[in-house]
Amino acid sequence: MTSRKEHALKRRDLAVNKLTSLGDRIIDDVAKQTVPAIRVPSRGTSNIVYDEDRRYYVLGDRYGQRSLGNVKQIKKIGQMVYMANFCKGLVQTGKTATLREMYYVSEGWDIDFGDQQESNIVGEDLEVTLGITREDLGLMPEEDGASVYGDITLKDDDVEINAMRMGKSGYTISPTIDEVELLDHNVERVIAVETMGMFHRMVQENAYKKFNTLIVGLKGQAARATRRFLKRVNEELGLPVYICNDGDPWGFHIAMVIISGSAKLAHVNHELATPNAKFLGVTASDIVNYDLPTDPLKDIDVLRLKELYKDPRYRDEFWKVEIKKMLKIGKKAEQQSFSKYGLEYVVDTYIPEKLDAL
Amino acid sequence: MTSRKEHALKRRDLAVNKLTSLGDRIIDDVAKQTVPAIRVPSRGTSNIVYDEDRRYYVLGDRYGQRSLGNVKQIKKIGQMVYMANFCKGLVQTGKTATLREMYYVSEGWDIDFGDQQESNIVGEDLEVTLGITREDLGLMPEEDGASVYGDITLKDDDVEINAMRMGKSGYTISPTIDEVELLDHNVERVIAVETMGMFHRMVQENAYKKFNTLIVGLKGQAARATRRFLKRVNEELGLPVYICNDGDPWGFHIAMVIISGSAKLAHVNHELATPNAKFLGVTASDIVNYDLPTDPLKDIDVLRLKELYKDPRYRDEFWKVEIKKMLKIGKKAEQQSFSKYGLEYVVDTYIPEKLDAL
Amino acid sequence: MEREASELFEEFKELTASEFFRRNKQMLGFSGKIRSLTMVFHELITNSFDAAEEAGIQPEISIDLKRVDKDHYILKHKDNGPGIPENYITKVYCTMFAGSKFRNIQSRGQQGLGCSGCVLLSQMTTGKPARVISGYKKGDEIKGVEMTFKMDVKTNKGLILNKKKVDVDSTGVAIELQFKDVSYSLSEQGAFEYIRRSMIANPHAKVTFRDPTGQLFIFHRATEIIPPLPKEVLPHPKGVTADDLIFMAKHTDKRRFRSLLTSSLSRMSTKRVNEIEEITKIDLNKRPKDMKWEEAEQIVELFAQMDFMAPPTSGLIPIGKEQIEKGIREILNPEFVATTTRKPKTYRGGVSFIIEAGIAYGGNSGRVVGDQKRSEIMRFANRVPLSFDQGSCALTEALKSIDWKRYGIRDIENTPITVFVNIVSTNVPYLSTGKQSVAPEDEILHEVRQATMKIARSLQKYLNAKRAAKEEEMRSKIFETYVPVILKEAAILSGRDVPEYEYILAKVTRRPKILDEIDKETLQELTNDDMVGDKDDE
Amino acid sequence: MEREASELFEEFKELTASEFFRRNKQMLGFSGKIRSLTMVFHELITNSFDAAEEAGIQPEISIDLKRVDKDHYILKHKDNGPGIPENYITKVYCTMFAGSKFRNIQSRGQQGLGCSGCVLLSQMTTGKPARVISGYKKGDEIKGVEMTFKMDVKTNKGLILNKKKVDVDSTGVAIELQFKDVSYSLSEQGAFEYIRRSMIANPHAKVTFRDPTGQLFIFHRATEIIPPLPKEVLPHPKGVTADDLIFMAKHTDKRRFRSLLTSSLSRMSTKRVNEIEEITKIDLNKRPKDMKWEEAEQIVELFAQMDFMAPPTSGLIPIGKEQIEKGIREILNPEFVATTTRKPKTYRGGVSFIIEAGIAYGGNSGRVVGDQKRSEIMRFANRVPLSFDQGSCALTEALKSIDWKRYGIRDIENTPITVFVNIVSTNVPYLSTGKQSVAPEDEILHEVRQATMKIARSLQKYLNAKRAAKEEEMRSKIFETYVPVILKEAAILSGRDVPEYEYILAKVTRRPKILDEIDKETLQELTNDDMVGDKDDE
Repeated sequence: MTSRKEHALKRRDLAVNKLTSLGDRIIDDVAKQTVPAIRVPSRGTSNIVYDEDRRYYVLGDRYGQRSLGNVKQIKKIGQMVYMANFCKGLVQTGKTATLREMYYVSEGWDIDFGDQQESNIVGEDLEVTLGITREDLGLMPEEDGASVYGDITLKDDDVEINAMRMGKSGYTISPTIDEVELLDHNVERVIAVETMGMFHRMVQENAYKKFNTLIVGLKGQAARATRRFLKRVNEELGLPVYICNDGDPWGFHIAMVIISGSAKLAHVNHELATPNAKFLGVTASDIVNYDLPTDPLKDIDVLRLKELYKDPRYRDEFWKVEIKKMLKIGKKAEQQSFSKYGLEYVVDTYIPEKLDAL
Repeated sequence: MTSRKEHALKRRDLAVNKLTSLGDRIIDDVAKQTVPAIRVPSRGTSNIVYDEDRRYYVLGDRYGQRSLGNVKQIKKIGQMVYMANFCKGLVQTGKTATLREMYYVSEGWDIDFGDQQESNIVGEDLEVTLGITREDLGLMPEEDGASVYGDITLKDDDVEINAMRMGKSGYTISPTIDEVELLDHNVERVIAVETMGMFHRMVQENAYKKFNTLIVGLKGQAARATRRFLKRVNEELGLPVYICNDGDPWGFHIAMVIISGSAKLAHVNHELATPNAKFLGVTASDIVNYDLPTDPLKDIDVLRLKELYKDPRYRDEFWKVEIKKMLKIGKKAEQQSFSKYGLEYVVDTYIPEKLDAL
Repeated sequence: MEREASELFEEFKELTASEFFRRNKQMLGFSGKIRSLTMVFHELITNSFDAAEEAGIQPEISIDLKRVDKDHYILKHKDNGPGIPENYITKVYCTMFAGSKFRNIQSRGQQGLGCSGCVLLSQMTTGKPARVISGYKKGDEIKGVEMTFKMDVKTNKGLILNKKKVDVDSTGVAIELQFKDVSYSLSEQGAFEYIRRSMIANPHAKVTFRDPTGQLFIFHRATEIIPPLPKEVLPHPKGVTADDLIFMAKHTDKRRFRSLLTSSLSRMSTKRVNEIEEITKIDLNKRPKDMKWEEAEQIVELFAQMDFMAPPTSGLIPIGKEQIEKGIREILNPEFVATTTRKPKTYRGGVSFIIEAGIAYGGNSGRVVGDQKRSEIMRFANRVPLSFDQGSCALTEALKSIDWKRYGIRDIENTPITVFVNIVSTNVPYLSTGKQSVAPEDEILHEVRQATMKIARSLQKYLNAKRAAKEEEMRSKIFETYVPVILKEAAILSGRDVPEYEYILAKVTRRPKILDEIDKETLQELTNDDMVGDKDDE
Repeated sequence: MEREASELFEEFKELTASEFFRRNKQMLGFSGKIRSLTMVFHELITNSFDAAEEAGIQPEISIDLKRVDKDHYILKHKDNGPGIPENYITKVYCTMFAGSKFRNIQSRGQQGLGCSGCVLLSQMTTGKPARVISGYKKGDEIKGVEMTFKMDVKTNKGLILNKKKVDVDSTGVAIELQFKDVSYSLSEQGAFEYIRRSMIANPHAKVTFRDPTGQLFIFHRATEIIPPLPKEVLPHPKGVTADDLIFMAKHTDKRRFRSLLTSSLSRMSTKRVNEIEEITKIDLNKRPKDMKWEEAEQIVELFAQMDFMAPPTSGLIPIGKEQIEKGIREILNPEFVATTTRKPKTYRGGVSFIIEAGIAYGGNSGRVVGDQKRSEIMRFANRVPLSFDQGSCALTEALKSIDWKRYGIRDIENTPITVFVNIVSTNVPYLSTGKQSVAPEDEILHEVRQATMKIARSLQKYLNAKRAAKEEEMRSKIFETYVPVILKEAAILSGRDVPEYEYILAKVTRRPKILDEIDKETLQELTNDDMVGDKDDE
């Protein structure tokens, strides 16, 4: 296994080459007296297909054009080339920037962006055209990833970090997680929870000791860095990943995006999806079996559940049953609702029972 | 100086005593054949006054009643007593819970809450009646505080933490910050920024070295734990605190709440406000002087600026001028807009110039 | 190719009123199948009511509507009024602009178009003649005559096809008409609802109705009191125009203008006439025909400046609040009802009117939409239901302008309420020929609002009292439940024993309600503060 | 206290039409000060237009409105029509339901109420007589007569006060009337706007108007073509009712029913009559008066099943698309105008009508509200502007139902557009007496939509072409600006020199437009995909 540093350098070289080739393609075309045009894989819904083998969404074969000869497309091709040069600079100097920063930098370009949204779309164009992630291009998301607590040791820029020795809120996964090396660990599994309330409950009730586990506080929809981290601990360290979320369509889907990737990011799901991760709860059956305090499903919840029911990622019998059951009982419940039986109940009783049942 | 651990134990004793006294008052009244009634300081706007000496908002002298003899109030008094018992249990066992968890626990009480909002209000009633913070009662916010990067060493539950050795995202301030000891540091100041985008920019450009500073990423409106942390580094360690936010009414006010406390939390501002903290930018003058990329003020921005203009916390000539100037130019700008001049500009040029000018 | 005038005027002709309306039947309200039938019911029912009351008889009507075919019906309508003398029958039913109600008197119909319009519609759609049996008193005898006749539109007169004497037991008119292109409907605009509303406003009447399915509805009298007969009222000086004066002067039999004034206008004394003479310097002893327009204008302008007593109101006979209540109770069987009859007022300076209003809550109040109850408005003019043109009507406008929330009714649309409004006047200002909506005169809007707000306050009191009773019951229960558990919990908190609390419990439970009210206010203040505090941004 | 019938019927009386409308002037459209004056303008102008055209004269009118006092005006209205023969003058102006237009003919007025209504209003509000000077041809001579007269409402006839022969140069009628309680206004419902709209629909007429401030407006002819005179059209079989047949039978001078049918109905041949006789077995040789209702009904039912040619349309004279365009250009001076005249259609089975429409964009189109331009609708029936009751009118309803976005007009309300619609028919189905709104017959709604959508497409093409021209200009500029900088940047990216790109630049700049269109579609698809992708939740 190459060290993370070497690995990172390799990725950088690859990115620089890909960016350069974009410029080459255009210059070559002009030299051949052909009007340059760039083929950009389509990210429309009709070109996003679920790959049964890989167990996540991938892009299909459809492409769109960005031609220098089209009055509407020429602007996009210009923005793409400017952005490629900017990213090349970032990768070569080992820096990163947010999309927002790039948007402001673009003020100095001859072809700028109408708004942030426009620059975000061209960013995705570049990602999908070159087949590498925005992180590899040096474009980092603003948001930090999840909090991690438990006995794992990481190495970031020569600093060794142990996620049990970082205070009660643990280690925060940074957007540059791909450059962090997973040095060592002393755990058997990873349990991710949806809210920081539950994260602190798990820490307080010593769940990391009881289950010999890492605790990951997702803070709602998991950031790209979090998903990358979970994939790496699962695949590089071979640790099983369990996800314990609120018992509602949103909780279900936060877990599912970690497991099977998102439709919107189909072009990078091979870097983000963790098909081996398991959903631990809260299920509709749990709501019934544990007699949990509930809220009634709202119209939007029902709508969302029906959407999920049709989504190929939920084709398992387990999901079919649970979604139908939730629609039938018409109720949802939060993880924290286990507090009805005392603060310790979720760690002392619920999670052990669920792990046993798997 | 007593150690943080002893300090924490003292605070716990105080909380238990205050909670017990609430029960005593009721039992005493009944014994005297008086209908028990509890005086709760009013948190209405008319009872929140700006204290010119202390430089933050405090509660005035007005009180409301919660009487056992009033059909509307008896429920509130009951909820308060139940909640007091729950908190007493938390404090005595050294545990914490979120308000959400308490809400679920209350399902088992004879007098429960109609909804989460109701339990939040009774929680504030208890805080203000007993004169201690919710953290002292063991009721923790869900949200984590800011991220901190830089050479400071903390001690949390016997674990020593250095905020420059925790990865690129640094140390996360946890809700239990009051139990964390500030062991050692090697910095001259603290610079807080509004967004994590700017936080990572500062880390990447080595601002912590250049200015010998802690970098704090506020993540928008500062959490209670963040405000407590800033107050402590300012008052316990004597470090000057600078706040560098977006140049709009929201950025202004995020800084002002750190400096002069919030109206809503007037009853705990003595624990949260850092009157010595300084606003570093972005100001309306900066927008003009640095010719920053801007967005036009929206109606709501204008409205908010006019509100701020009337707010006693903004009575300084500096603020009067800057607010009027922003209204006049009709524009606002983000911190990241300095990227127009290159990614390094904000650290290499802007902040040094601003620090010099102070 | 120019043509000269005489040639063009060869085609010049005159129409009769009947011919005119034959070409313009929508001007009589006959437009649309449902509306046409409702208008027929309206014309016949109001005529029967008016006739019976004028004769001092308690109205009783029986109506039988048979369906012959789709959109084809036979209508039999019979009343117990004074009947029509033989030689007036075709005038009533076949001559347009003929009638006995052109005086300044409060009555349901007024234009001399109603009955003849029904005959015209019948004839136009089916070609069938009308059949009438009239029983009427002549001296002590009751005479009976049966007639079939058509309308001759070219002459605006009746054409008798058949006539014979018949024996009748009592006075009254029975008419049989056939119609095509009309339709019976249960909707708000339909004939059945028209009858139902008529009964609310005419609780002294009895109506028996057999509908096309053969079902018999009997609407009983809710009261035995016959409303007093409205008197003819002379026009009020503030209500006449110069044209009216000239018109009177032209058609009077008085020999002097001064006696014309005193005899044709109300509130016009000799003293007043002398004053007028003195101020205007007009010789009022001259013959009415010699009165000039400018002089009439001068007099009318003076009227506007003089103070007169309000118009006599003997001409206005409201239904009366008790009678409205009876009508509403009979038909809607509500949980609560409040009614009011306002004092007479005038609009446009001199036309007097009275507004009556009623609110019914619960029971059969409101209209059913799907499986929900909605509020409904029932508008009346001189006891006649107004079924159409609700949108443009002043009565609706006034009701919609009321802030019902002030009367504790949060969502008036979805409350089981029926609001009843009746305008009583010798001269209801209709917006159009159809006589279905009232013009928005300021004084009328004001009176409708005042009347309705008054009874809305009564409804509010009722609803409040209902709520209060429920609350009082819950109150005791709350103390008995909460006091023991709170004291148990407080004891745990203080680490002491639960004290004796019987005395305290008794004290708070028996606490007079008035104290609670005060505390409620304190709490209210506190709660409001809290709310503001919560909303207050940091 | 019962009263007997004979006593009650002592008060029975008959009114004349004049008396009736004196009591109900709102039924003539005289309600509200502004509306009353507009109605007066309307009645006099349409009468003058109709008279002139019927006589084959190009209409020319001069109007002088003087303000005497607040709400008090003197109106002088003079036309160049054929004039009125002496002995018809009081009939025209003082007898209600009298007129020359009761035939089945397309004309502006139709009810025989207009002119006499104006005289009635004048008399009721001022007591002043009307003054008329009429010049008319008798043989080769032009006679002139001047008359002052009043209306005697009790008899529905004129009362001549003064009469003398006068010398006149030409034919035509000048009338002078005074009014009180009316008001001149520049609003959409006012008299001035009425004239302006009249001129758009009657570009062959000339009107000179002196307004109360003394300002003189001259509306010139936009065309010299006098519209052909509409012919009287016999009713179409599909449009008659049994009642109509019976009515005809009663008032015919034909001796046999079969000849009545062929002479009174259009499209009714002897062959058809024979068919009818054969199928119904009715003896059509019998005298018309012997025709029974049931037989008439049978015949009408058969009409409904038979195929007839559409009604003859010689009776319908549209303004014509060219003439509308001229009128619009003259009055609105627009940037763009499109007009259309549809083929005749029928509604209710047998009444034929034509819809004409126009759209004006830019210039003085639309109405000015504050400092913004809004769209406006101008409705006409037989060239007469409809000023009131816009809300309930079928023409408005049809226009509002059009999805203007489909024609590239995103916000129709705030676009400087005037939409013109004229319905031409011998029998416009008005919703009420005021003749201000058209009933929502399906066929009419359909035609208005079709007509308007057709010209809306022209407008769309115009707007698109305007945009395209602008875009084409920008297009070249874009390539010339972008190509060099993109290639410079691509060269930096690849680490190579900037290649020669003149050929490529020329190639893309000169690219035929049609290719762009196709690419636009491809891009559109791509962009849509992107959008869906973005919205798609994870």
